[in-house]
Amino acid sequence: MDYKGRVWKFGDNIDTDVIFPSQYMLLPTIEEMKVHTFEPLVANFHEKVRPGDMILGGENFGGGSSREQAPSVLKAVGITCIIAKSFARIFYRNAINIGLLAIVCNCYDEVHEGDVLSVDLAWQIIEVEGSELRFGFKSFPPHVTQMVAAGGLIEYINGSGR
Amino acid sequence: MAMTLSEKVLARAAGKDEVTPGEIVQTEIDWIMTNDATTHVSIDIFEQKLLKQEIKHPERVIWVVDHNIPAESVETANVHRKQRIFAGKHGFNSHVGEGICHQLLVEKYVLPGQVVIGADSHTCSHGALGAFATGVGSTDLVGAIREGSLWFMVPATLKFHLTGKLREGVTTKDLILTIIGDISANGANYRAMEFSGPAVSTLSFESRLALCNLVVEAGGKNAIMEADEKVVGYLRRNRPQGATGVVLQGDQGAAYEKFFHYDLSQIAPVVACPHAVDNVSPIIAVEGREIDQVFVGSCSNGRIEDLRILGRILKGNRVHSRVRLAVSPASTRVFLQALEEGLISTFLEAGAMVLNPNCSTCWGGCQAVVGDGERLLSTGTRNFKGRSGSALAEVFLGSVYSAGAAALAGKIVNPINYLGL
Amino acid sequence: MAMTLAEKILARKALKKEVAPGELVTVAVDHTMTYDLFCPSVVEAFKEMGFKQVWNPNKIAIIFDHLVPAKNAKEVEHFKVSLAFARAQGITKVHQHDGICHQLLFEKGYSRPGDVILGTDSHTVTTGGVGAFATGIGYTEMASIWGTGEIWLKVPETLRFEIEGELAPGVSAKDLILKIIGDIGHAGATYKAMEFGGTLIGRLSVAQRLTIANMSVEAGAKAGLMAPDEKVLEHYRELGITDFPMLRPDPDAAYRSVSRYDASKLVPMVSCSPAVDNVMPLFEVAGEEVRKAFLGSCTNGRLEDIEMAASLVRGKKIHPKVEMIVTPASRTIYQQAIQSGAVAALVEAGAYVTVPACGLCSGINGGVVADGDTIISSNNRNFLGRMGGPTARVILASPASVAVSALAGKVVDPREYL
Amino acid sequence: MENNLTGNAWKFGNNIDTDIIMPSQYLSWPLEESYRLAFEPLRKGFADLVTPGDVIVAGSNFGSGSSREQAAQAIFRMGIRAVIANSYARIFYRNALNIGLYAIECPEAEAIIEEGNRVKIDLDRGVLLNLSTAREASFGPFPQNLRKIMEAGGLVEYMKKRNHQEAR
Repeated sequence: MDYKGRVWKFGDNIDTDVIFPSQYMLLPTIEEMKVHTFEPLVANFHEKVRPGDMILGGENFGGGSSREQAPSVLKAVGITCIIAKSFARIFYRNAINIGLLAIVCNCYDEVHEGDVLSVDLAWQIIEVEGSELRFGFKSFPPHVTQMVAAGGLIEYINGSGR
Repeated sequence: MAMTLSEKVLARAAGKDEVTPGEIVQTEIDWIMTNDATTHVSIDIFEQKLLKQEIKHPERVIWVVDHNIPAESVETANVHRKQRIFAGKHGFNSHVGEGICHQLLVEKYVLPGQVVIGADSHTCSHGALGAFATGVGSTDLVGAIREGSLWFMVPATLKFHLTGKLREGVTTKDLILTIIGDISANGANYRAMEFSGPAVSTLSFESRLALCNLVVEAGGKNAIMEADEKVVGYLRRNRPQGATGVVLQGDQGAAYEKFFHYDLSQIAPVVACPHAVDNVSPIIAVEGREIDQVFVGSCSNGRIEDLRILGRILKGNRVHSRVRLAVSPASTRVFLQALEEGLISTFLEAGAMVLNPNCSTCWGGCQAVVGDGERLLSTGTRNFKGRSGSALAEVFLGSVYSAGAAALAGKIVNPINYLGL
Repeated sequence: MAMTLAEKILARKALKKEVAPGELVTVAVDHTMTYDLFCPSVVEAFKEMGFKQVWNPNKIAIIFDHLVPAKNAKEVEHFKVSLAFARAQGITKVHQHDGICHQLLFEKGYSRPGDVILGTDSHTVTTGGVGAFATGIGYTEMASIWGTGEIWLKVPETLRFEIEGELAPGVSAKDLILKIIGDIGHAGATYKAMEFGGTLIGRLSVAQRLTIANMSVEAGAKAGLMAPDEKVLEHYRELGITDFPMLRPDPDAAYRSVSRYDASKLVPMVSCSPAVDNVMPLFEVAGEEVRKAFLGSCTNGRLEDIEMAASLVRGKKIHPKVEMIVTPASRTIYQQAIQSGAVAALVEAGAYVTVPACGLCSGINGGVVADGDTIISSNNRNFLGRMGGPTARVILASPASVAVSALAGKVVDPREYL
Repeated sequence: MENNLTGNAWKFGNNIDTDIIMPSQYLSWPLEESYRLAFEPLRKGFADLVTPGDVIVAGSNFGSGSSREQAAQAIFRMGIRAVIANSYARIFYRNALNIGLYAIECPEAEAIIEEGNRVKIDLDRGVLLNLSTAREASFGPFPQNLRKIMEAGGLVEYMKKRNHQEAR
């Protein structure tokens, strides 16, 4: 499967409180929560983002709490893929579990905000539109690949016949 | 093959003779904890997406309302109600307003050798009991309550060899902050952090919980310590049947990814400066900064031992006029113990706000938050931008000694000098 | 001419020999109170009006209680603006987290018998229980008092309530005032003063008198008054305050009406959403499931309320389906309730104690009620949406009724638990 | 003082309390945000329906409950110029006039005005005229001391003028 989208670039250690602040976590639904995505950093991010956009982060993207609201609101505002130098463990797992692609790739320094990337999952390649730049990334562990293919953990459980 | 303590716990739970780092194992889960910050998200996943809506072991699921209690809005109240109905329908263990989830699990549930997950990153605290405990998201939680088991990648272990003894006025909060500052916010990403060495026996059980509590701030998957007599003694005193679990030890010659050595006598008071937990600095480097609020509480430092220290500092003194001091005991049990020892009265006399047991300022979603331009010294777990209220506030994390001293001084001070320790 | 208590106070403050109902008088204000929620609005209006200095910084109390402990940064702004103004104006009667304004007006002696007290809160009527003419106003009007020290008031007609007899065990002043509000209706005393007398009032503790005065506004009253007596004197003596007159209504004063009650016949009463005058004997709703129980507020968050509840739950367990919240009305009360063992009894039974403040009664924090849930509560209002969602049901009752209902998980009569 | 007000009527019942007009949850919000949520428990989105100049016609005990001036302020901010009710809770009445919102006590109004009717208020003569049905009702004059405040445009303006004069 291929993904194509415009890049929002962030720094290192983008923590879960910045992605989604505590005070909105008890709002009833993800739809009501999503308007507060990245609120401490980018005002009205949910209005500025376009479906299919991607996020590029530095080291330790998603550090901090285990709140699945963080990847869930990103998915809800239309983000399809997060590429980072490294991810915090729980965030990574949460993202994959809900079918939001989280890719570890060393393209950070050469990709800029607004660039359009194409992600080719099968061949593990990221290309920057309008340039010759190409970056590879490691495949997912086999266990994770099954889940990514199913579209997330629940879909995987539903499809497993258990 | 020789295994680390984390590997041994996971191997036992997975029914395997041995496991190695990087291996994926499916293990039974002894306790599954979910709290009011995220349970509604899990309920929606469970009810809207899961085809076969069953719960394998409802008696192993613990639902705790600790983040937004007392409810501060209609939305929150309605979310609590939705969670309550779900927990009631499925027969979960329910705890509303009794304290912070991680403290309740220590007081009532977790035993050495068990595997515990919680939809909260500070679930790693229970490593102090010799359990494998880690935080998960809402979807993993749904998978686990549905299946009774979950997959884990066996983590490689970083071993922290502890020697010496902490001097008075320095706590395991200073130690773990120092470690996080040294190895950085993702220095232990995907890794187990094991604390061992001769110094461990000098640390109280409670101070070990504080140590293990913060490993996630270095990205750690779990913390782990061998359960010794102090842990077993605590369990004998506090659990109805005196159950003490399965006490496991790491093998001689087990493979560790990396060794670190800390001489506890060399640890000095430190604070984590805004806006990252690994932005650690000796407290003397930030001395003199004025403080608007001090918070003592949280799953990190809201236990009786912490309240006793605060009580000694506040006894006979008044909180500085500039400072709001908020104190939140970690649980009802802690509150009652503090009440009996006269600590709650001491706090009230000194001018503190005594909050009901809950996550409070550390979480910032419900009560006792800070405003624009304010500065907070907190014994809590995180100092991210906006974490404890305004995104324009500064949050410093420190020990209860540092917090108590700042509450009296109205500014950050070195507690050792200020308190004459 | 013979005068009611309200008329006597207003005449004295207007420097007149006598006043009559309907007359407009300009009076010097003895003390004002404003709190966190509205203080910034008062400050803004004060400045807009062109005032530079408050008329008397010693007669202004600024009390943080509605927003304590603050739930968001916006609320903290209220503290900051209020503190900055107080500092600039030399106002020292500032309480940041010492309890509910009305309790502190009484506890700290800011409101004394015979005083005219204005507060930016409708329950300012509370200290009528010690014989002050105390009433609520809006923040714009408070700004003008801060500037001038005076206010015009229309002398109200007075409704007299003569209450004889003794309350049965398990029945309290809260049941009495609920009964009266039910009888005269939510607007039964609009623009009027309610004056309470008779042998029962003398027997009641000062705390219970404050409860009655507190809720007089729920019948629309401008003030709810009782003549001070030795018990009241004793409280002020302990504070070192003796310079106030012991005013009493004249025996032949002209009342709009006089109502008589035999307190010994009173049973536990409740008031059910959506109106405070929707009052009935508790047995009418007995057995109704409750999910929350709230003990607190300027109505019933005082020491004897907490001790009454503690005596009923001591050694027992709150029903597992019930969340019981105890919010002492002040720091001092919290400390006293610890000393007396009441806090331990309540918490051991399964309740939790929050910071002394308005808490749930304000609806801003403190345990807001979900749609579809029912709460039994010791506070003063049960309006639609005040303490929870539009379909949350609020049953107002006495501290004793709240405590036993929390044990049972449903509304029950406290007399069965004595 | 303006002598006439004309606007369309919005009808409410008895005992419209201050928690309905301005729920506690929004009291710490700036008025510019909170007024949009006025009457939320009863009529969500009411502020969006109001056209400047409209009037509220209600039953007895309008504005009962708390002293929150935001209740009167929010009604005024959304463009309502006058409330006509059988009776008022006293603090609301005082607050309304202090900020320049006409609070008119007229027990007959409820019977002669339906929602959506166009209403003319003649303040000098103390007469309400339902322009849609040509029915009339009268109301009493405001107390003298309040007229001074209302003529100044509210208590803030009144005090401003007074302080300004004193300064000269």
